[in-house]
Amino acid sequence: MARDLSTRLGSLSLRNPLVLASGFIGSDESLLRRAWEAGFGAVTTKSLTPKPRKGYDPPIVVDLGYGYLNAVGLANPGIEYLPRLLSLLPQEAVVILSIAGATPQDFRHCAEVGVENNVDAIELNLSCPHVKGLGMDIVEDVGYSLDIIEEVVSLGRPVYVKLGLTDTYMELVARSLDRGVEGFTVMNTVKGLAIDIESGWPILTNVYGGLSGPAIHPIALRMVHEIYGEYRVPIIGTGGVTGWREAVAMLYAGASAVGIGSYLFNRRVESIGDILKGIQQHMERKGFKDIASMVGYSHHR
Amino acid sequence: MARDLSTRLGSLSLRNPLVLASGFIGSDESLLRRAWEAGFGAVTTKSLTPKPRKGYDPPIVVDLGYGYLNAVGLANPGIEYLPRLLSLLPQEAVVILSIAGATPQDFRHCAEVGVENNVDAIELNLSCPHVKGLGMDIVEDVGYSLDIIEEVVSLGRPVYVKLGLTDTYMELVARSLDRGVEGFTVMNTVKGLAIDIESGWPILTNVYGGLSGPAIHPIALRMVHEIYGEYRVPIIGTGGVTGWREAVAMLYAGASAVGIGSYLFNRRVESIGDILKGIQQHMERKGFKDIASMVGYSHHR
Amino acid sequence: MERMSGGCCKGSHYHEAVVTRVDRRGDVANLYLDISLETVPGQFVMVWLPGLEEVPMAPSDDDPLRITVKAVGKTTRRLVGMEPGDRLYIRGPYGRGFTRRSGRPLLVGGGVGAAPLILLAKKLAEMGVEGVYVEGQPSGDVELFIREALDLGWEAILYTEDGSRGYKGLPTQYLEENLGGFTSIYACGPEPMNRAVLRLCGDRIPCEVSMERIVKCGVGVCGSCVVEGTGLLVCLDGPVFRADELLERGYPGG
Amino acid sequence: MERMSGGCCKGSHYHEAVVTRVDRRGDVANLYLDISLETVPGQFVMVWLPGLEEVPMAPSDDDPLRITVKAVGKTTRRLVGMEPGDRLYIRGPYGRGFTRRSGRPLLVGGGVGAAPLILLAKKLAEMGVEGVYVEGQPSGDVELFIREALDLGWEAILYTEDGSRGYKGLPTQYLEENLGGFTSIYACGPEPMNRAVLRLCGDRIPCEVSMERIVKCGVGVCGSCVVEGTGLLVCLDGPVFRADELLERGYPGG
Ligand SMILES: Cc1cc2nc3c(=O)[nH]c(=O)nc-3n(C[C@H](O)[C@H](O)[C@H](O)COP(=O)(O)OP(=O)(O)OC[C@H]3O[C@@H](n4cnc5c(N)ncnc54)[C@H](O)[C@@H]3O)c2cc1C
Ligand SMILES: Cc1cc2nc3c(=O)[nH]c(=O)nc-3n(C[C@H](O)[C@H](O)[C@H](O)COP(=O)(O)OP(=O)(O)OC[C@H]3O[C@@H](n4cnc5c(N)ncnc54)[C@H](O)[C@@H]3O)c2cc1C
Ligand SMILES: Cc1cc2nc3c(=O)[nH]c(=O)nc-3n(C[C@H](O)[C@H](O)[C@H](O)COP(=O)(O)O)c2cc1C
Ligand SMILES: Cc1cc2nc3c(=O)[nH]c(=O)nc-3n(C[C@H](O)[C@H](O)[C@H](O)COP(=O)(O)O)c2cc1C
Ligand code: FES
Ligand code: FES
Repeated sequence: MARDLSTRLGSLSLRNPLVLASGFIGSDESLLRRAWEAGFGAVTTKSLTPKPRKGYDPPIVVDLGYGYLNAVGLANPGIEYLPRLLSLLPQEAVVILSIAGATPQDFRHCAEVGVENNVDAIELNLSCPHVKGLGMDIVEDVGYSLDIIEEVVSLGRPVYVKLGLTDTYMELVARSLDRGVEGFTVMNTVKGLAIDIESGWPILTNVYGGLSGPAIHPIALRMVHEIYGEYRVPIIGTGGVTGWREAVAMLYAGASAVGIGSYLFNRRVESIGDILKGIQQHMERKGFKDIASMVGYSHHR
Repeated sequence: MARDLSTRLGSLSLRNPLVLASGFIGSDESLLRRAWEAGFGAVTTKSLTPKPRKGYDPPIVVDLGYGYLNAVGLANPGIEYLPRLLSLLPQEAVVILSIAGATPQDFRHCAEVGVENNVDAIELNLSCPHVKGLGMDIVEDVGYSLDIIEEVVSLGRPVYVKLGLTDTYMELVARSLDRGVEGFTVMNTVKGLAIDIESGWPILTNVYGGLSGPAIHPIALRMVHEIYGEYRVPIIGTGGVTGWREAVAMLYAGASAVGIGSYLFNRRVESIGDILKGIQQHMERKGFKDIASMVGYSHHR
Repeated sequence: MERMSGGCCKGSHYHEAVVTRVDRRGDVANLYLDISLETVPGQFVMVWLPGLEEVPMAPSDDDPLRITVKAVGKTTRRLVGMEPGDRLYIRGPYGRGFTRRSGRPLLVGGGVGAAPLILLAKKLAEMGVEGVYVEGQPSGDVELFIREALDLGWEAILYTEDGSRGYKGLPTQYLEENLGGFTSIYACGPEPMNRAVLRLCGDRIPCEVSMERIVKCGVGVCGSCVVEGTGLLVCLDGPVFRADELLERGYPGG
Repeated sequence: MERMSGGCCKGSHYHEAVVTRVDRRGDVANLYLDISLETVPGQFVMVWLPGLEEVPMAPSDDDPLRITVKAVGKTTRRLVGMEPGDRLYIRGPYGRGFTRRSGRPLLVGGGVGAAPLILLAKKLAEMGVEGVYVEGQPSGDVELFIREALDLGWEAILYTEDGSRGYKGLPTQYLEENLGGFTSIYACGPEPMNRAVLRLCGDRIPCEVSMERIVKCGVGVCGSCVVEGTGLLVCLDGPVFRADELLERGYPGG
């Protein structure tokens, strides 16, 4: 008997725990519809900024074999594109709007457009590691992050804060929970570099990029485990989930939902069916009756 | 014609740029001799502490395929073991003494024993991510790190500070150069977690461990590139060098020497000959006359 | 010659290729490289010029690897200006190429879109298939592969917009007049040509079209190469699409 | 039965194994598991009991996998106390095993050191080799594999320290008296026994000895399993060593 995969992520009901991570085929309406139809429990938009951004010139990604580097440069059609971006999704689709900006006002503006367009939750991208003034410089500054958070929480939608790997993320978690954040998306990429040894050049046009994929899975797992261990809050566990095993480990660590990003490198989005099937078979084999009973399982051990 | 691999690392002359990283077969005299005989340009001891430490119970390592987690717990025979540890090495061996501790006095004491035993350089392990009070909590606190550094620099030996991935490492670099540090070992492991999905348990007895190997190579490369780009100082580039290609990339990023650690998982130390050969062939193919001309090469691009 | 097998150089391991010969015609150049590549005709490689950009190119020959470049912007301009001994950096191949079918195929190439088609013709000829190769160009001085197609024993027909050589007009004219004489159609060219091909073929005849969009990541994640409205990605689902899948997904042209 | 092929479960993918049968003799237990393993006799697996420790064990049979455990500390005590249905977690195999040679081999096992030797005897018998299996135990009630060796068609000889069964004394006595009658020697047992074997064999006869040290990482990095003075690691260079390499590297016993 196939197990029911439906689950709750804070105030959201998901048909399954897989969430399309921000930045993956999430800035075009036909692609977003395709992602939803492929079976995600929720889809996250590309991070939208107040104005459209062209992003960096290629090469913008590097395939390392054990992970990826990217410096897309937050290329996005801008927040005003949101109505069009959502236009092909069915009513029941669960949409998380990811937003980025330089100031609390930027974030507030983008979030307001989200509220008008009735998104299910708002994710604050405070942690893009390769765009100056729109990234890690924000999230490393806990006070400034809290200013942004307060602006957006006040709009009354569920807010998820996307964390990067900083020295202070546990403090940011504690203090943003005080401000009424619903949960966290853990984690963004880690700043890295790849050099082509044939030419001697850094491969990315932007030189530095964000590391994702298998390489960061143990780091994401650790952050989820620490945060869940301390606060038992809703977490979208994201980072190196490239198969059902890593998805199960994320749930065990304490994630209520699992973000899927780098898995999609060189893969059609429809292949997430394999992850869903793997989770289901694991549940049958191990006798889990629902997703909820797997969340945080490694803490009961 | 085989290229000469000899090179300089700050005040040290090395027969080649490969340095045995701390924590790998460096706490036993017969193993340290074997490492030297295998051909390293320099060998780093296991981090020694004022008193012997038993370390954690197994499992202490996890092989992830794309990297490793370890929580050895700084198991070491204690600084008083140093004379014996060095006893089987030939006179010409270049030895870097790695030391760890909880206080500036701990570090000073260990460094003094090092000076008495005539080690070539002292490496300060301020960044072990899985031992409370002997690790990241130190290096995240720049001021405290500087206190330690001052104590040790005053003894007059070349001092290398081993950095971890923190928000503040660039500041620590700047300020420790002011204190007379000779260079940096970049980088230590990154805190991570692995969960066994069959049993549901975290695999490491210590739960969290340090991520090393390919997974951290792009991060190490980035840190080396940033530090060299800003300060042109001697750097032992360490992290995920598991073949000659990564070694070359490290040199290109700005490392004067290359630390070899996780490469040795499941490999006899004699196999570093393959890395040396690969570097040599690359130099011939590309027309580099010596190692020095490869150091920082990606910055000239 | 170094053999660059399929996928050998994905990721951080770019393959360094040296230009051995340059054959320039107007703003188009054939660059012959010192490596070979296993590729399905229609697949593309990413060509990186450090310091400039990385661009997608569909090889026009595989052994040795040859790319055929038209200067439209800064990177392609630099490529067209290359001289023997210059180096470029290649990863790939990526994407889905043409499906080789026996029967009597018609290949319609417009501009540098002819590049993957001449490689396809070669591979079909190796299978013993004989077809017709039609090439459209703005003018006769950028005629690219007519000679090569004839050498394969194929019929080869040139159309030029200015009538300076071959037939005057667009290569789709040939398709319109001779559709019934073929068992499959392969096309690659500028957007308007591709649309015309789709309109003419519909689902009446097996037809594959290679599409061009701005390829940034090349691996299906950034979305920049989407065929608007369809949810299809040129770099992952294409660049070669079946006509029926494009039309079914709402691509205009049917 | 699920087949766990060599190296399948290195890394984070432990293999869950269920105990199907327990055969306990004093403080030693044979645990039969529900998986099989491709392994060279003498190689070891890491056996993890979550919440307790992970310990190295050299399988005493491969299909189904069987481990033979002597209770010496907290983890081995728990293993010896296991019942059918209990689970343990396995990765491996690791290290270098015995070299199988034809001729007339003598196998000398002391205590649970007999475990890898009975697997070796089985593999040698499968090659058509016939040898002698000698087992030493503190007393007759922990006699382990005499019956199995006889079933292979081999001669099998038991020594007990207390003389409660078989010959009274140490198994090395047999070696001392009969060395000349064999073409190769294989040994695994407590340190003093191994030293005696090395002393008796020297480089006079091909001889391999499996060594025991505290294995923490199992992959050659932590150094905890070093054979003191030699620079050799039990987990990576061993656990099985040739007598001559041990002696040459300064291991006492020659
Ligand atoms: C699968 C595939 C295969 C290709 N094969 C070839 C080939 O074999 N030979 C060849 O010459 N070209 C080929 N192209 C097109 C080629 O990649 C572009 O011409 C090139 O990327 C332009 O780069 P640039 O830096 O010179 O121009 P830019 O300076 O980036 O741009 C110049 C102008 O061209 C437009 N442009 C850039 N790229 C594209 C694009 N992909 N589609 C439409 N407009 C674009 C820009 O908007 C601008 O107007 C192929 C494209 C694809 C997608
Ligand atoms: C390659 C190899 C194969 C082995 N195969 C088997 C086997 O098939 N069956 C079996 O029963 N045992 C085997 N052993 C030994 C077994 O691994 C140890 O008995 C076990 O690790 C002890 O764990 P514990 O937690 O029960 O004991 P602990 O509580 O850790 O220790 C109990 C006592 O034993 C000592 N000790 C622990 N481990 C070792 C060791 N490796 N060498 C010497 N003294 C030790 C301790 O110092 C302490 O005095 C093997 C060891 C090696 C290296
Ligand atoms: C190409 C690419 C683009 C991304 N764009 C965004 C983005 O716009 N906003 C954001 O919050 N995260 C972005 N990310 C980060 C991912 O959402 C995700 O947090 C990260 O990649 C780790 O997950 P993964 O290992 O599954 O890819 C991007 C990542 C990649 C690889
Ligand atoms: C098993 C193990 C033990 C280590 N022990 C130490 C140590 O004692 N002191 C130290 O400074 N670094 C230690 N490290 C970190 C390494 O020296 C090195 O910085 C890190 O592993 C990254 O390099 P790598 O990817 O080549 O392994 C240890 C790493 C591992 C995997
Ligand atoms: S180029 Fe990025 S999705 Fe195709
Ligand atoms: S157990 Fe760690 S080196 Fe052998």
